[in-house]
Amino acid sequence: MMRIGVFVCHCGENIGKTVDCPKIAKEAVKLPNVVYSIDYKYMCSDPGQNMIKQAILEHKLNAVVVASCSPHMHEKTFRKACAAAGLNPYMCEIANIREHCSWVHDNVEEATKKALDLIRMTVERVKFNYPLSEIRVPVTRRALVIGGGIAGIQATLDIAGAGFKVILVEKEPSIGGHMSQLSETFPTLDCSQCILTPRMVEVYQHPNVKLYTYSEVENVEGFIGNFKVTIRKKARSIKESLCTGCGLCVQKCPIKKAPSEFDEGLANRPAIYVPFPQAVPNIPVIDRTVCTYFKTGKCQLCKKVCGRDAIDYDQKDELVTEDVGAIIVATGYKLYKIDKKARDSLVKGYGEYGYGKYKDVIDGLQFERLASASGPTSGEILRPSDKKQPKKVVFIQCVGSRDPSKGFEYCSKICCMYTAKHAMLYKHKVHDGEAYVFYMDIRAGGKGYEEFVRRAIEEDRVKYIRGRVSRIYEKRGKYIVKGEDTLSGVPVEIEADMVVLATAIVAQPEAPKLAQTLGIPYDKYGFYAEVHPKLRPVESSSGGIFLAGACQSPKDIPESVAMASAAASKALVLFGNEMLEREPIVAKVNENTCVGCFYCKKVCAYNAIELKEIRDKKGNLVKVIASVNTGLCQGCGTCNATCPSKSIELIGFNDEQIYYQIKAL
Amino acid sequence: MADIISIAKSIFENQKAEMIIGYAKATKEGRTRPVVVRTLDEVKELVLNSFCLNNLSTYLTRKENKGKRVAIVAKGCDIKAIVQLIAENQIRRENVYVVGVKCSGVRRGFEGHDSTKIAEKCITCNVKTPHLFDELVEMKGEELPGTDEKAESIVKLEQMTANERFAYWEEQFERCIKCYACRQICPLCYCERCIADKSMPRWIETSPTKRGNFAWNIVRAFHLSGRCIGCNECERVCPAGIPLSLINRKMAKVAKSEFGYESGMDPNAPTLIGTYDVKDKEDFIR
Amino acid sequence: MEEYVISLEGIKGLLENLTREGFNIYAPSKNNDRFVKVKDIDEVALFPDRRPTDISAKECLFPKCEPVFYYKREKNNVEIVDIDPNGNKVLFGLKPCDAASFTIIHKVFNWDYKDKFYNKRFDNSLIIGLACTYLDDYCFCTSVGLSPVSTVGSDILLVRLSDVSFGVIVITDKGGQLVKRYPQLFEKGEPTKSKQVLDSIGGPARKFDHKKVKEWLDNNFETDFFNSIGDICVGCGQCTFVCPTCHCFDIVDEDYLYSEGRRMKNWDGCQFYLFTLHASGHNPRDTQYKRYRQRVNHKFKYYVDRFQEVLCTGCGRCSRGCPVSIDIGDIVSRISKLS
Amino acid sequence: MDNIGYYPGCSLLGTAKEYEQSIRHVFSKLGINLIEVDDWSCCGATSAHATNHLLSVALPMRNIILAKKQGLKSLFIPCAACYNRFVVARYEIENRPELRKKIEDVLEEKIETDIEILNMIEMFQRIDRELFLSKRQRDLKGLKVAAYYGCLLVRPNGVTGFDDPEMPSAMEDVVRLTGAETVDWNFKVECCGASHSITNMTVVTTLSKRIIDDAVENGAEAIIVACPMCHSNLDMRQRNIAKMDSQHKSIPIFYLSELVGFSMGIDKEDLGLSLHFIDTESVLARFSTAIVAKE
Amino acid sequence: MSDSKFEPKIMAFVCNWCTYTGADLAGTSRMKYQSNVRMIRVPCTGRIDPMFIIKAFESGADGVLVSGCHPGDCHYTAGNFHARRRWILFRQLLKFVGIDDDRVFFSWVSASEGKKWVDVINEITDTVRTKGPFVNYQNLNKEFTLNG
Repeated sequence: MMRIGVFVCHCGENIGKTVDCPKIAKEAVKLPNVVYSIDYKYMCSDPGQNMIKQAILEHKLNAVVVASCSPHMHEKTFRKACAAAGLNPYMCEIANIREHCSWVHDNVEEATKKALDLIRMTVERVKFNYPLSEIRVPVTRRALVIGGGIAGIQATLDIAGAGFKVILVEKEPSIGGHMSQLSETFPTLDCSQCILTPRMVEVYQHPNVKLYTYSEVENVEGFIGNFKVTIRKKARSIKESLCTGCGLCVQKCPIKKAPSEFDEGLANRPAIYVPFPQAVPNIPVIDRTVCTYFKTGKCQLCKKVCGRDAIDYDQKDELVTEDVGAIIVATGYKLYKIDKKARDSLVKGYGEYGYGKYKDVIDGLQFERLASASGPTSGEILRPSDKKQPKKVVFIQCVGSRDPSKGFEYCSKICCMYTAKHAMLYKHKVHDGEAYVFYMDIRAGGKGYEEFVRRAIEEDRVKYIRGRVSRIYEKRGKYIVKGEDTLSGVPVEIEADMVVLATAIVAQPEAPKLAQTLGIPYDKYGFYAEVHPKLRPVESSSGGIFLAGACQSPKDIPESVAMASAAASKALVLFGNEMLEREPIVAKVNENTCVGCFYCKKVCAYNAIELKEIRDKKGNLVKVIASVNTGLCQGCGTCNATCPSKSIELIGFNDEQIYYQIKAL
Repeated sequence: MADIISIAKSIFENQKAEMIIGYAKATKEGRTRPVVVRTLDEVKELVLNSFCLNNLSTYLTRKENKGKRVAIVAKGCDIKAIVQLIAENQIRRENVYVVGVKCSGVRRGFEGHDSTKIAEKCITCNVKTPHLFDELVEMKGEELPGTDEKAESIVKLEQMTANERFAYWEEQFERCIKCYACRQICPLCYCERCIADKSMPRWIETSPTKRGNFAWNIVRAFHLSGRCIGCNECERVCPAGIPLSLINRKMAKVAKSEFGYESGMDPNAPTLIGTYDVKDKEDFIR
Repeated sequence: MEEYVISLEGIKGLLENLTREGFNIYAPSKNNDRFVKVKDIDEVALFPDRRPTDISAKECLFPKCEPVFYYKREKNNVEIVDIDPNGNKVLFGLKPCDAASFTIIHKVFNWDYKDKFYNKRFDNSLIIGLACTYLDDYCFCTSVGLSPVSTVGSDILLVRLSDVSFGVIVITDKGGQLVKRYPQLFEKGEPTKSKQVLDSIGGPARKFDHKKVKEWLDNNFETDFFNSIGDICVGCGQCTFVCPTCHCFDIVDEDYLYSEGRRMKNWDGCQFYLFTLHASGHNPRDTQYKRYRQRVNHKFKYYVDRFQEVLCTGCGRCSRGCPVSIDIGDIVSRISKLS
Repeated sequence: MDNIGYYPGCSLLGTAKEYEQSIRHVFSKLGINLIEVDDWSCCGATSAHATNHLLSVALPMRNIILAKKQGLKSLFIPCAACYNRFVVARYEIENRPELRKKIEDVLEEKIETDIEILNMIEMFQRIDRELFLSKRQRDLKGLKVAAYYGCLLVRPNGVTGFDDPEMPSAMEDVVRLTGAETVDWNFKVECCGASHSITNMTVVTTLSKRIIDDAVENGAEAIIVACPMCHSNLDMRQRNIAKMDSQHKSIPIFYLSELVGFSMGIDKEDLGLSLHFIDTESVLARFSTAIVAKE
Repeated sequence: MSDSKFEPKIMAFVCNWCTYTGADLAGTSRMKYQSNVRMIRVPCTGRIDPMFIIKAFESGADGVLVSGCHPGDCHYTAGNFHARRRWILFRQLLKFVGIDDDRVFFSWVSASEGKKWVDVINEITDTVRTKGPFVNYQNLNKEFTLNG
């Protein structure tokens, strides 16, 4: 039998002026199951709260309705007061008669009537409340960082520095990411590797960091605070513990002509290789697709020269599992390869630019390698085709970006800056050269950015042409770049020696696959979605999974680093307590009636619906039904509304509560 | 193409299934009944003709048939239901052996329906040759006359005023006796406990009163929106003669026009409810 | 039994007079789906050769739903408002298989508890039967002790003599009084003429001995006879809802408003899973074959044991309308051959 | 036999007679029945679209209504200008309800636009590859051609939705079925000068020359087109180009249907090859006898 | 009840994070609107079941409003997208059975749109008031009721 108490607050004049509080207190007690009601000037004050506590004890109340301000204001206050009197706090409900009644209506009669209606509805609702307790989940205080680029490195160092263990997984043989490929960085033109390498080494040497390179995340189970991660360590064919990184095997490898990933195909590497001299870890890997031994069974030169017998041709992929409490995704970006026009690709491609056909039409990262002192030309700008110095270079921005008809709709954000940097570097290295930049708009928002672009134009005399290029074709050893100067309104044709395309930043092609493994949403381009674009920019919608760097959208280095630190601090907030506590507003499945259509699973944004097998006493499978992972469920209740048989209900906002609330209209 | 009996024999001989759900002759001429065949001896009972109206896929979700290897004789329209059941995790493709029927149309119904005419669903059928099957069998049937009057009725209803429409359905639903035959026969009403039978809270009143009937019929139609495959069994079996296909087809029409969606075509396609497009039309939202 | 002749016009006149007396006339609807209240007497048609209506006439006396009482709640008080099912009815043009149903279910409604709702309606009703000339593969009235011309249940029975003239057989006092009230409409008839017509009607082709059915059911509760029916029966229960003799109902309280409610009596049926579902979750008739077995047993055994009547008039509705073509006539005649 | 609606348009009855002839022969050979729209009228591509917007939308709509009345589900429009006008008009009708109302008032008919509109290349894309190859009687192996799209088929791309607007490749796929080789060249969609042919011929000769030169430079022996306007500019104006530049090397310009027809062994007269300004024999002669024996 | 005195009953189902908070804002800003609306708070529009709307009519509502976060703003990422798809279907269904757009309303009201909330409520209250009581549905209720 419910014994409900109704407490009507005047809120000084705020409610009392327009709602006849004493009257509704008198009326409320006439409602079925209401055994006590009273009005008071300030219910939220100490005396007010004491009235509630006292009434609970005196009248053996097992539910409380407070008619007062918005539950967003004082629901917690009143629930605490109830708890203090020994009543389960979830047996207390608020009828909002201030924001939704007294403040928005003038007429006392109408407002009083409405307030009474709201109380009646809340009384009916509270009859179907039942005691709940906070959900407490333990937290594994270790983090997983996926991706060893600058964002991943930063997040790793921040968390490790705070004293927690971090597991860093990188799919390439070395950490460092795209930043390690860059020559110099805008807007200060400091050497990318000079600032990055020390951090890479720090990661490697940090006692709190466990590094998995040449490894990928295979599977993720669990939920915030309690993830179980399976990592695939791809076979390096090298026993890491034995290798000293002497490099002899690399020198002796007879295969010399495999295109170097690090040099973006502008140079070659052996079959056994370290991606670049400063690689971390400095351990080679055998590329089994080109290695003679793996192709023919003969050679084994590397094995012969290795003094430590570290070469292991039979090494297999290894699966390891790690328990972590938070995951930071920092998988970065790729450059859009404009020559590969897949039929089902999102975009139509730019075959008319001749990328892939003409050797001297290159993309931004290739130019970085050309300009880099550690690159294939030792930093000299030479045409890939004939190794001659190009005297006229055209840079084209927005290739694939900001192009709804042929490319991606979004802006790749960093191209304006790096193109300016490229043009500038070119001019610094080829003093008599001419640099042209085709652009749509210059977007140089950032500290020192606009100044940097102006410097390229004014000091280094880079010729900026506002317009798009329609076609590039070869004519007698020159590349004819046909475009339009939209400012002067004339078509332009430039006979260039080399063309550099600032192709769009795209998500990693495997990004959606990882997103599905992690259960986080991503946009149609494959960039991971943050849960709130303004207030929660580094959190994914799955609790405990955070985002950093260009995997979320195109970003430059300072932004990636900032985001990585933010993500790290979110993980650290989580690690601040041993237990996670959260409101028990979660969904619950009626196992008797669920038939496992899994519409609930389809609508769940949090992957909180899991499969559960129901077996009879003999162990025969009876059915497979839905089950809620209360660690993941955020309590939106979309599943409840979607379930045709109402076999999943949202605790705290269940069907009965709302049904009777409606009926009391 | 082999006939249904030899196909059935080979299913048992090659152990493709434990049982075959098919059609047999009913006691009266011009009528068939569903039958479950479990042995080679019983196979001779099977028939296939234009009186094979029933959508047998409704038997696939029976508790006692779950997890078993079941062969089923299914017309294109029935296969849509099978597709939907697969998409909704009710059956597994590998557990059902579909004997797809190349169909030239079935009759409108048995007693109380004009069985000389072609069923309305057949007139607009787009799966006369089934779209998912393990084996095909041809149903030989004569050309049946008939027009799709329901399509016109829907348009007529759409053109009425809201009040007229309300009055129309009030009259139709009033006849409902809440026998729930529409639900029982429906291949997609597989819930173990229908919302209509839920008592805490009782969203749909038990009594076949006007208001209880209205609620039930709206909910039935809504729960089938974007799922109903248009086999029209509900309307055929309704003892009160409520034109349920009007409302089902209207919702199919909406699914098509608003989302370009057609149910029952591809078991791997995303379902209509349970997915969304950020570009879904919202001109009606303030 | 007295006999008269009445013209078609006379019948209409009779119905008009009865309407004036305050009777509501219920007759088969235009599309023959059920018995409806007649709004225009000119529309009443007599088709002895029409199929029985889709839903039987039982709903005139035992409606699909009716309130038992209303209640109003206020704090801790509940006020009950009783209901009196008043109103006089003429059930017109019932086939003998429909008319007989009332005689049969009358017994259960007057057994350990006298159902005031049914009885009041029955007492206030006049049942005018119409000898039937419709026969199809599903009819089997003669196998359950009735016939197309059976007088059981009717107050008067009409027999079609020609397009415009009908023989009238008076069966009950109620019927006799009716003739007396409107003597101008009835001519004294020639019994021979009606008899000739009656003799020519004949009976359905399907025939079995219902006693043999009971005999077998008496000894065969655990049987796999019903398994193949259980395979295909979808449990829609429309056989029970269209049946003139099925009489199960469910009582439910419905709060239709915040402070008001009603106790409702609604049709229910043994073919539903919920019918026997216990609150514990246990269901003694958990599979469809058990439910079908129940239906056959109730009709041909239990009711006979208790009331010495077969709970079936052979109208064939359940089989005609069965969505999966289960033919009860066929099933029981097969049973009759088993014993 | 497949039935497909057919809207020839004015050019195909005049300057592009050989286009029409070759189309008729090729599709009859492929078993496709072209059903001409009864009482078809101007599509509005000539001057209406520049002078009277309402007319330029109403005209195609009138023809679409006629086609729908004939029960046609698809409409093949070989002339690229007509094709472009139809799809643009349809796009406008589908996206501008107020315009639709206006046009419906003008035409006094309800407009339904659910008709598939196909250009020359799309028509060939529909043909089953095996069927195509089975009809081929000449293997044009060794013939190097440049596929030229012009502007009207691929633009505006959001409207026509056909192929890549800057680097299309669909025509090449069709051409290769004849055995001929396609050259990789740069001017597939460059302007030919269009209707300036009449008002300012220098524009046309300058632009067309660039196109032809680039094709030749990349090794093409002929250019393949699917547009009467392109054809007339490239074919007819080559004489004027030659006057301008004595070094000019003439190459024949074929309609796609002519090339396909030729590979199918259709008589050159039937294809209207003698109607060209630039001699076609120079490149075709070597295939005249090379008829592939049919199995 | 004479028409001039008719005051409609409006039931509103609103999400906790946007519309409920938006309505709070209307209150704290002391904006004024008509008092006919009774609000039920749910976590997300995704939680709003079509059954709620039917039950509201059964309980005597003359109009029903469903309101939540703007697309993309959902606190739960996509609840409102799922809800919107449901409403597109359900609204068409209601229309087809004769319950038109002047009885069921949908809106997006964010936490900052106190003013919009006021406008929406005033607008729909006026619409429903002009339309009159929902006699059609209430007649369904009348069958077998004490005063029916």
